[in-house]
Amino acid sequence: MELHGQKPTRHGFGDGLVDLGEKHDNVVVLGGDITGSVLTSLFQSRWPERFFSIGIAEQNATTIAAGLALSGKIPFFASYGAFCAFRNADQLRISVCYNEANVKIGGGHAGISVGPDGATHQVLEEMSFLRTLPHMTLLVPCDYTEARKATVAMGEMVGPAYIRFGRSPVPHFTTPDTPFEIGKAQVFRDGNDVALVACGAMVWEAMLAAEELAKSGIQARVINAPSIKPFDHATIAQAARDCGCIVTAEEHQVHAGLGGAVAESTAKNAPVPIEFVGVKDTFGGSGEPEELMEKFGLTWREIVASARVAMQRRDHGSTGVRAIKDVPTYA
Amino acid sequence: MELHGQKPTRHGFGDGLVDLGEKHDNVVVLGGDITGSVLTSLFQSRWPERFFSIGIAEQNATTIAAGLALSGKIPFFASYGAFCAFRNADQLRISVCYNEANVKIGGGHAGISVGPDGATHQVLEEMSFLRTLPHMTLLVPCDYTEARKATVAMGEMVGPAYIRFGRSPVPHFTTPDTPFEIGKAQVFRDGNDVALVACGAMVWEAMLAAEELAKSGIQARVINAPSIKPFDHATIAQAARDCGCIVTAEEHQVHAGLGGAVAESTAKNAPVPIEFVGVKDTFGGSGEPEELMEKFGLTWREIVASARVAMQRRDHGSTGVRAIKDVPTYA
Amino acid sequence: MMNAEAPTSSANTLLDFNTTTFENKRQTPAELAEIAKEIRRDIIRMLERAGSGHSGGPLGSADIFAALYFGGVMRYNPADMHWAGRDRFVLSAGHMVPVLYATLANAGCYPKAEMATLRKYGTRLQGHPGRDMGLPGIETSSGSLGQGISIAVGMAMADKLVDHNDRRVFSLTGDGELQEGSVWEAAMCASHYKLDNFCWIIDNNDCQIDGRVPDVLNVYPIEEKCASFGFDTIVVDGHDPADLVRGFDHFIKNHTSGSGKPTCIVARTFMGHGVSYMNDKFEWHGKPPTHEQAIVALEELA
Amino acid sequence: MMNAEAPTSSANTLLDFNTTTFENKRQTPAELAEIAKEIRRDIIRMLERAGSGHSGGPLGSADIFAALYFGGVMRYNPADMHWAGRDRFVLSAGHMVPVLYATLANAGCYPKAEMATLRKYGTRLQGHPGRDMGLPGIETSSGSLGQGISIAVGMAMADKLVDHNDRRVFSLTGDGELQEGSVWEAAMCASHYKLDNFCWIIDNNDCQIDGRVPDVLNVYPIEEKCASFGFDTIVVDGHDPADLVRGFDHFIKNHTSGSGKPTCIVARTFMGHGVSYMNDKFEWHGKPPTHEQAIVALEELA
Ligand SMILES: Cc1ncc(C[n+]2csc(CCOP(=O)(O)OP(=O)(O)O)c2C)c(N)n1
Ligand SMILES: Cc1ncc(C[n+]2csc(CCOP(=O)(O)OP(=O)(O)O)c2C)c(N)n1
Ligand SMILES: [Mg+2]
Ligand SMILES: [Mg+2]
Repeated sequence: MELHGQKPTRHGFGDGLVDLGEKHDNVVVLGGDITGSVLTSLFQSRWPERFFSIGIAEQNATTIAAGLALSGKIPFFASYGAFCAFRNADQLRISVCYNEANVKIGGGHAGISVGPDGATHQVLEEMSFLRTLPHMTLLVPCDYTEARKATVAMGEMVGPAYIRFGRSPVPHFTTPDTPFEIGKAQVFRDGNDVALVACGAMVWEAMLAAEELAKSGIQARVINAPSIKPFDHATIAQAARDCGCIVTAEEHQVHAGLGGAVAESTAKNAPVPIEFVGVKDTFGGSGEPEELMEKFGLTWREIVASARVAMQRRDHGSTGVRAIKDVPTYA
Repeated sequence: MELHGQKPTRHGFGDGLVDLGEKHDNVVVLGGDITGSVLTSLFQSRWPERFFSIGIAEQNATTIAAGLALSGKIPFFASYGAFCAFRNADQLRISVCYNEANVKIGGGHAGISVGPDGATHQVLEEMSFLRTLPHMTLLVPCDYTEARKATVAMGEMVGPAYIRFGRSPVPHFTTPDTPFEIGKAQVFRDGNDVALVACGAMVWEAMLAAEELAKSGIQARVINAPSIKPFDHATIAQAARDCGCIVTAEEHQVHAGLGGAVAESTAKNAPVPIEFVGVKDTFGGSGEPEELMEKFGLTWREIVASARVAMQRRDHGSTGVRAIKDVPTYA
Repeated sequence: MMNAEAPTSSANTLLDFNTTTFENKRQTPAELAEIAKEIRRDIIRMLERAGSGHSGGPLGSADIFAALYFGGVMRYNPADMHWAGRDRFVLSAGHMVPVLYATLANAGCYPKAEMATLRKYGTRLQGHPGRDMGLPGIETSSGSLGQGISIAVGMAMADKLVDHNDRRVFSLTGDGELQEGSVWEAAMCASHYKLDNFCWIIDNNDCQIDGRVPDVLNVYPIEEKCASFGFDTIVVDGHDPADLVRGFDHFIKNHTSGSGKPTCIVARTFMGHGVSYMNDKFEWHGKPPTHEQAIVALEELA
Repeated sequence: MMNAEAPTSSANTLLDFNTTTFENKRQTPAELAEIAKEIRRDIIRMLERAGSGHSGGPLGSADIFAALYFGGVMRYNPADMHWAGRDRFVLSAGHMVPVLYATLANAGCYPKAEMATLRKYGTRLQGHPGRDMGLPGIETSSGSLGQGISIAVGMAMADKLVDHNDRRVFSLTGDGELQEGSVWEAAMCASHYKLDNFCWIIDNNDCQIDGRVPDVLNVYPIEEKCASFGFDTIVVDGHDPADLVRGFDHFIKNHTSGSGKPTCIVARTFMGHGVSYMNDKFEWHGKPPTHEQAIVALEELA
């Protein structure tokens, strides 16, 4: 896989929405007063008559989306994930998921790489309950092109769906030909020594980690897991059986997100030692995106170190008892 | 352990609140228009001047609690978990947890045993993100007496805390002498063949399951895990090492709750096969509490069957690939 | 999806569901009063069998439902509740659903005997509306207060702003429900988009679970609040069929004339109205009558 | 917790933070205007260095903050911002925090040089208020709109209903923020509990991120809404120090006289006021000036 520069995943969402708008007349978009930030502005300027500004009212926007869906529309509502997963959580549970309404949510500003806006805006906890809601589909694309595909795919499936994307430019490395399917994970690099399972911007870090590990003769399998729900148990089970240990990596709390999904899946199919790379049960804070990724341990370096621990545990067993999280990181 | 009849855990919460009120002048309680149901009415009638009705406004009640906490009070707000974990999720994240405000939430009507009110009121998804929020303490007591102790304990610790309790009468079997400590799990029955880790009303079902298994010579270790966060990794790791396989049981979705916590913890310390007893990624529905527990697979029978599968997997390995959840159960 | 079985009917004929249905046309005020009475009887019958559920709100709002479904107000086809041209009703106060079930049964949308399955395992008549169960006329799930009205606003937007049709959307909230901020988000949005095809009905019974509304958390003055949020707001006697129909006609005129204003009908009602021992008693918000109480109620409603 | 390092100061003295502070007493309108100017300069200086952040709201509300902290309105001790007798200010519009940081610095609550650390890793001056970082005068974290006002109401309840003291609580929301339903929950509650010790300030600049407020989602008429939610509501010119002080005096009278009514001050402002090229431009909601733009701004504000 090759790098084609850097591009934020939110642009993939914005462009994917335009792709959808071209194909489907009944796609409508709701604005939450940050349409420029989450790129729904692109749809708005193409089809102003299919765009409705709801203001700063995430509860209402979500539930209005349910009403539009029950009227045969395919409504997208996008905001920052901090507000369109949490402020409207009850609405997502009841009016969207219990209703099986065909509502699509775009949750931006995910992860610590939001940068200087600080902790309130850096959502790190929403994957936990989004994947726990019945009927919900949860997608976390790894780069611009995958975000664009995922947006189109969620618009074309029937049922509630949520896509998680980021603010800052991140490596762009998949192509229109890279396979993407809801419910599937893809092996981006083969290897049998350790499996690195990642989503979002951490996939590229996992690729870098694999390269680094290869220097010491360790062949890491890199798995891109954009579909958190439904989850690809077969690919994970295969990796667990072939490699015997796993590192998960995500821009989310270490609890209950991708790492949690992998831990549950392996416990059910092929239990192996797992090391969890993610934010360690602490809130974020202001700083530059790259600086924060570094300070919060969200880089290939952390993945490499975790891979070594995972292999060590596979080969020699665990000693002592460790919590999933370590000490908080900010300041 | 002996059965002393049946009693709802919500009564433990209501009585614990009165215990706290007697000891601490600065405990105040906020009502959300269901004070009788969640038993904050007991506190209200004892100390009307320390009780404030906020009406049907869970967002406001939660944030007002944060304001009261920042003024040195120890505010409790209780409602149905569907509304005081979800409707106010953003407030819990930012005004309570990020603020490290000393706010206490009582989430009632947890689980399918709510009965005839149906799916909207049967909250089954909130443990996932409550345990993912930094600074949050999450307690799920197993019976009346433990609920009462847990309520007092959460009032006397400093920081955000949430207690989850149920509507219907459930077996009452712990005593004032049964150990309870935030952050600790307790072995309620010893055994080395399989570990049954449960919380809430499922603990008694696990005790019944252990008895049933004993009839076939299987010695199950029953672990009561009321402290979902902080989590007792040591007790779980010990059980995993001693027994080699685990069944988790909770009145919550099989994803990201207690089962998720155990899967993560064992993946980090001692990976073993786990079977997950819980609601299988489906919404609830109307019916009588016991009937629903039966239909949704939340009884000792399911735990027994799962224990046999877990032991089988430990001894003979897994075959095929299975999702955590099976098919939906309601109707 | 499987229907719950209807339990065998009670020995007492007062408690039995009958088979009469009423026509979807403009009935006279006297007829509406009779229909409301039958709806009330069915609410009592349902709740007595269920052994749990909400009496007060449903009984108190029976006249509103009679006017809406049998006063020539809502356009619907009981034989095809998915008819694309229908007006839609969204129950925001999900706990009041027994009155909606009784109304739909009396309109012939589904077999009246099925009312006996209320709140039983597998029923289409869930404790709070469950759209997944597929009961004709249940447009959406609800039960978390303050959400249904937003769904209704979304439907009204679909009709007026996307599909440009002449359908109307009605939604009923309680008065305690006005304490939910999301209600005011919905209201602000409805007036912003000039949804004159949207009619918000407030069941103003002055009661909620913990007591009188001004004691639990004061929502008054309701009319000023709704007016300041951009609604053409009128107050009606929620137990006077003629006044209710007048209110709905006012809304219809707002719509057909293209007023650009959503309508709010504040219906003054009494919780538990029609059953003397429940009348205006907040204690009856959420419990069913016992067998004996049900007989008394049905005798009063005879 | 570790403070971020203050970068070495810029070559251009206009961009340097000075060390002047102002006294917490009733300053004259002319003095307040001068203080507001210094606050505005500091906002520009902070944002220019941070390279991100919100210019429009902070600049537009600088006069409100000058009046509040230097108009003899709020009782506080800059040397001890935890003083138990202090009045409290809660910034509900968390994104406007640069104006609060500048105000607190000019009051001498913390070293002015620390303003240079805005939005840098480890700073006490987080992009949105972070109480965990411990900057004196930051009563609470905020940044999710519509929450701070509820926290403030909770504080006012603690003061009036639990501790029975004479402290006052102020909270500022934006006007776009009025679209959040939780704001109306807070408002309803404040009037229910007759919190005459609570003062709600609305920064009515008619702008939000996506455009003019009535275009994004109309919140007008604001005064009628607040009045119908039980507030004694007055409108002031948010750029006239004397009028602002008059507004706050009105609130203080409401409190001292035991009026039983919370006060709402609707301050009409212009986003970006004080910097000609930003004035009344919603495009300046969320971006910082470039170096060149900052120089121009500081020259205008000299
Ligand atoms: C979000 C939410 N919070 C709380 C409840 C619990 N609840 C059900 S009905 C009710 C009272 C509603 O009062 P009102 O709207 O006046 O209806 P009435 O009591 O008159 O039937 C409450 C608090 C709920 N269903 N949803
Ligand atoms: C709950 C929530 N939703 C969205 C945002 C993103 N946001 C930050 S400021 C803002 C606009 C606020 O408008 P207004 O209150 O008028 O403030 P002004 O633009 O005048 O500074 C928005 C939408 C947020 N911070 N919180
Ligand atoms: Mg009522
Ligand atoms: Mg504004």
